[in-house]
Amino acid sequence: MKLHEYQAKGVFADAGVPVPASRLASTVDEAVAAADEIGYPVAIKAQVQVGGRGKAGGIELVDDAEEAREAADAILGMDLKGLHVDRVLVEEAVDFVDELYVGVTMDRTEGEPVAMVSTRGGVDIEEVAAQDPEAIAREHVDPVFGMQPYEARKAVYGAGVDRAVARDVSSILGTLYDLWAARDATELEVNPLMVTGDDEVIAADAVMNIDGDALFRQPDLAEMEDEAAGDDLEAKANEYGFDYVRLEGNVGIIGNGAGLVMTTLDLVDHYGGAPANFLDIGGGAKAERVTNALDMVFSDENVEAVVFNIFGGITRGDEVATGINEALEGFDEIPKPVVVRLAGTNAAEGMEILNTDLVTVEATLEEAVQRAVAYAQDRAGATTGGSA
Amino acid sequence: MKLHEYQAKGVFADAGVPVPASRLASTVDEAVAAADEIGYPVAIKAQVQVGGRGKAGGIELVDDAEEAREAADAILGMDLKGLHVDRVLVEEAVDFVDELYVGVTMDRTEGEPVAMVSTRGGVDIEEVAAQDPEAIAREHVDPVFGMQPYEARKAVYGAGVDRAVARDVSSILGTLYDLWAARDATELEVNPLMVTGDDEVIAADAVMNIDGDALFRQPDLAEMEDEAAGDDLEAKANEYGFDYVRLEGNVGIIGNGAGLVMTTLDLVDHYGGAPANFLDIGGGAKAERVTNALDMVFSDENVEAVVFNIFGGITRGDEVATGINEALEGFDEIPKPVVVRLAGTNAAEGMEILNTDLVTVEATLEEAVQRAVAYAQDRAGATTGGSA
Amino acid sequence: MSILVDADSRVLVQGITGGEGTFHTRQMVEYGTNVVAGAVPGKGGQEVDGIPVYDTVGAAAREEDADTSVVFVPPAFAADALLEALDARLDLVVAITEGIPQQDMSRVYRKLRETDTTLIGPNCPGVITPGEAKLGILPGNIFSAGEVGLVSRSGTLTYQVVDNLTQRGIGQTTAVGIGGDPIIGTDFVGILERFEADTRTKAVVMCGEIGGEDEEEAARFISEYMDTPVAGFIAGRTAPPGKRMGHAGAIVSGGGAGTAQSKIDALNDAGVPVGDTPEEVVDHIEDVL
Amino acid sequence: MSILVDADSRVLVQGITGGEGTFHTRQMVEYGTNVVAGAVPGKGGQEVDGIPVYDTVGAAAREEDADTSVVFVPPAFAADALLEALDARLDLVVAITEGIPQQDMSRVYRKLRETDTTLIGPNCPGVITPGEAKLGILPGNIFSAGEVGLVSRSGTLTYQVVDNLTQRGIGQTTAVGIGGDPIIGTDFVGILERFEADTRTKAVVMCGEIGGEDEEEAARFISEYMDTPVAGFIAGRTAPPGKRMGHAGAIVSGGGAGTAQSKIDALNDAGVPVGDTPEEVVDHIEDVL
Repeated sequence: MKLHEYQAKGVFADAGVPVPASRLASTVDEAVAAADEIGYPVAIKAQVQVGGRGKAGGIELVDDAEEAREAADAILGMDLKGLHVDRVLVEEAVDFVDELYVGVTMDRTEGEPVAMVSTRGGVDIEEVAAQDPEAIAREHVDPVFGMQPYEARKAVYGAGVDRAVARDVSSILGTLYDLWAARDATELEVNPLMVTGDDEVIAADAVMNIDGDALFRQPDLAEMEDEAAGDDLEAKANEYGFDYVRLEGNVGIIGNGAGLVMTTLDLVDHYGGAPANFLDIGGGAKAERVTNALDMVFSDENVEAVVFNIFGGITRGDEVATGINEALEGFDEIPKPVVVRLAGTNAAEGMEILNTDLVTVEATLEEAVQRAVAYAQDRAGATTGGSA
Repeated sequence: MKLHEYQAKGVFADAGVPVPASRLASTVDEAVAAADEIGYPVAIKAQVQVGGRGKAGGIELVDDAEEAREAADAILGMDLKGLHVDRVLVEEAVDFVDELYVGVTMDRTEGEPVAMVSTRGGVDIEEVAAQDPEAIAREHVDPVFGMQPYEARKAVYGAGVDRAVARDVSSILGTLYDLWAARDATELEVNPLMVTGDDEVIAADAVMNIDGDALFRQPDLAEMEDEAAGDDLEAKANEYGFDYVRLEGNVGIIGNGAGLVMTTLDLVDHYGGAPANFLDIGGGAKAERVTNALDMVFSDENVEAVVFNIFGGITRGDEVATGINEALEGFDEIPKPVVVRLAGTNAAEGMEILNTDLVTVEATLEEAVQRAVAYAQDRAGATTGGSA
Repeated sequence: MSILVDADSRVLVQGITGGEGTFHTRQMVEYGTNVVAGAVPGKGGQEVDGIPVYDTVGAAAREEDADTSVVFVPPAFAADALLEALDARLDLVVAITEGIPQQDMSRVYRKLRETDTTLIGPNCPGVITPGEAKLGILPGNIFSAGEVGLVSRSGTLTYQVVDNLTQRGIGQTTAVGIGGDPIIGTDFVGILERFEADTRTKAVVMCGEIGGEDEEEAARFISEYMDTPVAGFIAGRTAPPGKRMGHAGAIVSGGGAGTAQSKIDALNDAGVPVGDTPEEVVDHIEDVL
Repeated sequence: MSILVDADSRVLVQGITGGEGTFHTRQMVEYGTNVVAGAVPGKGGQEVDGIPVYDTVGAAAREEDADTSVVFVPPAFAADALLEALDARLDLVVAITEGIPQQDMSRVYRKLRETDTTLIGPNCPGVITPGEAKLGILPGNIFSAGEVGLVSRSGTLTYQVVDNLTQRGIGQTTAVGIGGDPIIGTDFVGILERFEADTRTKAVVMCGEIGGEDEEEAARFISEYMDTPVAGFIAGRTAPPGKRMGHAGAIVSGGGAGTAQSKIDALNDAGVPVGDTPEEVVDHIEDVL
């Protein structure tokens, strides 16, 4: 779960990390009032979960109220890489002489956290990592000890941070690590960490991703989750408790188990179709979950056909079939064609229950995917044809 | 630094460990009022730092106000193993069906903490350990991980604690460990941890020793330190920052370095004398510290003679000599004879400075000790003679 | 011979009295697994289908001489259960639990490295040696004894591939679901080296997915140390960067690390054919048997 | 040959810019110790008497090829300094600092056991190989080169005994103060086994004191593994139970563990004569040389 910039900065500031003065605004008037209060120049920053906001026009630096009004008006309501901007952060513009990068992430190969510091802040750190790996000092941290002060210093001095601010940067890195550990973060970074002419350091941006599996013990962050979800359908998936990712294609996909669902997506692509989503109903799903899953996929207006692929282990074919019947029997007309493939536990019982008037049944994964791709292409072609 | 029972119970209660209702009282009237408020029966417990208070008459169980008055009157002001009782804890008497022992201490051989649980609570646990070591379940704890819930359960079930209370006892043990770690304790125990007929558990006594070297980061506990010091002279030593232990003999001892001071004590004993104290002025002591040390030892009315033994490493003989001169030159008459032995760094310079009219100088440790013992015996004899 | 588990393994179940624990213990016993004990704090002295339950893993292991544990403990308590299993010095621990916080697993992993215990999972379907014993939640009926080892990060994808194998008459020596989390006890290499050492295993199917670098490491290992032929499958070719595809571990980073293509390339470079579909993987295996 | 330190040791000083650090660095250099670097966060680039200072131990060790560190960092920051030294994989770390909280040392000790570094101290006077090099605060002038190894939990008691030895014409191979804290890096056994292996050391003086069980373990070691004769001294015969005699480690528990008598008995049983006075210890050494 990724926090918005303003949320992450709130968490950082509460922990004592210096951040610029800022206020959240959801109307142009609010934005101008906030800018007036903070004092110019200010930055007006779209609060959406996409990378490269600046390049895409989601961040503007303004010098007076008039410019603030113009910028807020332009940014609020804009569509940024598919996401609607409904809030901006109005933030004090910081005069800086240097931009650093500091971050903490999980090194999954080592099974332990790694802290990173670089004097090449303010740019895409992934690019720095790819082109000049030496420019990033990395320090692995024993997750049980937690980051020791010497480790923070090692990373900071190792990265070549100026001695005048090294002590403060080390201390901020220590605080960030402690936050990372205490708040069940998976990734946390400040880029840039700005250095001012007076050797002050200040977090000009803030990224914080939280481990979704740990939200049960981070109730305040869990409350931020709905707000952070970028898309209406993704918000709905949160509500239903599905692992769901929305994509650009038109073949809706429902399955059980992450690997099998991914494989179904890949096969859709392999057979010339385009997946509309990833939707894992999880292990042991009951009829209601199946109904909810179909509801989700039908709600996606891009979807032209659905493939429902279940290999039962703890999930039972009869439960799945019941759920499909319940979902579809409520419609006068099935909104989009559904192809079903059932295998594994109680697949035979499921096949007996399944109302085959409402769905197309296929025996294998490959056949089911090909059929759904064909349906989607037909319908898309028909739509195009109709409008032509 | 050992907390008083009432202090330790306060710390435990703040952490969520159940303790009986209690109030501290320093007069008989206060004690009776506290007892009336808590409700009878209550225990009236002397708040002094000695073991075996109960056997020595420092704890009384009373059933009504009259008995409370009598007991408070008897205990307040009593002399318990050399310590004056000036406060009592008036505490709800708990009906129990079982007495357990739980404790956490540092296993110095392993360099890590060990938790202990026994169903043989309410008696001297050292005796249980000596006679029936199997009756105590021990669980070493990785100091970096901290005590894990399973470790607490392992100790509690391993000790044979009744399943009806095992969960609560495990949870209390976990809390005690966390306290031990967070409050820089060296030792912490509840003996007995009482089990009531309703399967409630309650800490009927509380012991908590704090690492003196960690008091700098435990400011609230450090404030309790003066109050916890048992003896006026020990309180004075705290103030001066000396390592000081008061003993029963009449030869005052001042030296630098724990091992050498202990050796000086042992030699006093070896040559037929009795040491009055252990006093380490530490490394690199300046003149003022030397003066304070002499003041401390002179203040002990049991002292008949003083041996001052310095082997200079970072401590300089000239500083020591200056301090001795300053301390003694203030007196019209030297209160007690002082024997000085100076060796090591700047010993020769010290000897030149030292006002040998005021002290007796000896070249070796053995000679200095023998001389001081002889002085003490003479003066003790003279006193005895005078009063005969 | 088989890897990790056989009919002689003495198995204890942590969380045996919970719904899932009881259900799958029955399934395991039915399959022939030698389940000798359960461990649930506070439930010591009870029995589940005649299997004695103990309050601690230590007592269960000691009294019933267990060497293997299967963990069905809910995620909030699972790390403690795993540490308890490590403390009891079992040979093998299989963690079925899904949804253990990453930082909990990071600490468990730290402890694991100080022990001689093999941990499989978490968030895995378990381990099965067909015809002998199964640990976990795998549906026993789709497996058949034979000569192909299988290792996978995913549960249902494993079933899919095993089903394809079995339908084509190709049996399995042992199948191992290593789990879909970012931090797992045993990675591909840990299983591949066991298959390589196992004389009964004539070929190996390895099912990877996006995220992390486990498949790339496996490719290096295969190229350097393995004679046994391996066929691969990688799920997640169509996954966009930055989105978690169900498994906590199945995520392509914003920087592009962990893509399916990088894994497929690495395996191909190591001489491992990678199927575009599960059926193609079985074709590759048929070719080498 | 000598144990732990000699004229070739490349020494860095943590806390070199502090008062104590600077003073004792000068003393060490004067004695002949090869001090090659200092490490103090934020002071990198400075020099102390021409010795270059670095911000981190890692940089100091790397740039100046140091293998040994002497730590003069104040107690509140000392554990961090020691962990930094361990992280830099030095061969030997000598911690002079007195007053490090026990729980800090417990965590350092935990890390120490995962490394190959030898830690002496904390709360110790240091290590000296007379005529070659000294690490720490020992007054060099009382030592003389010779054939007796000395190991002690106490600083000034060491000086006392060394003075007695030197005055009687008996020189030392190496003298080691292992420190007076309850948790120390290297115990008596760790030093005794080095003396036993050192061909130049013909006899050993071991100065123990009350508290803990180190002396008892040393007695077992001597009896089982040592041919080199050992003479002992135990301080604290007159210490009452429950009172800390200066050193945090010098305390007889309420239950009577850690008494001088138990240690003297254990040493006597191992064939080690224990002197009643320092002079008697020297008598014993004279007897065996």
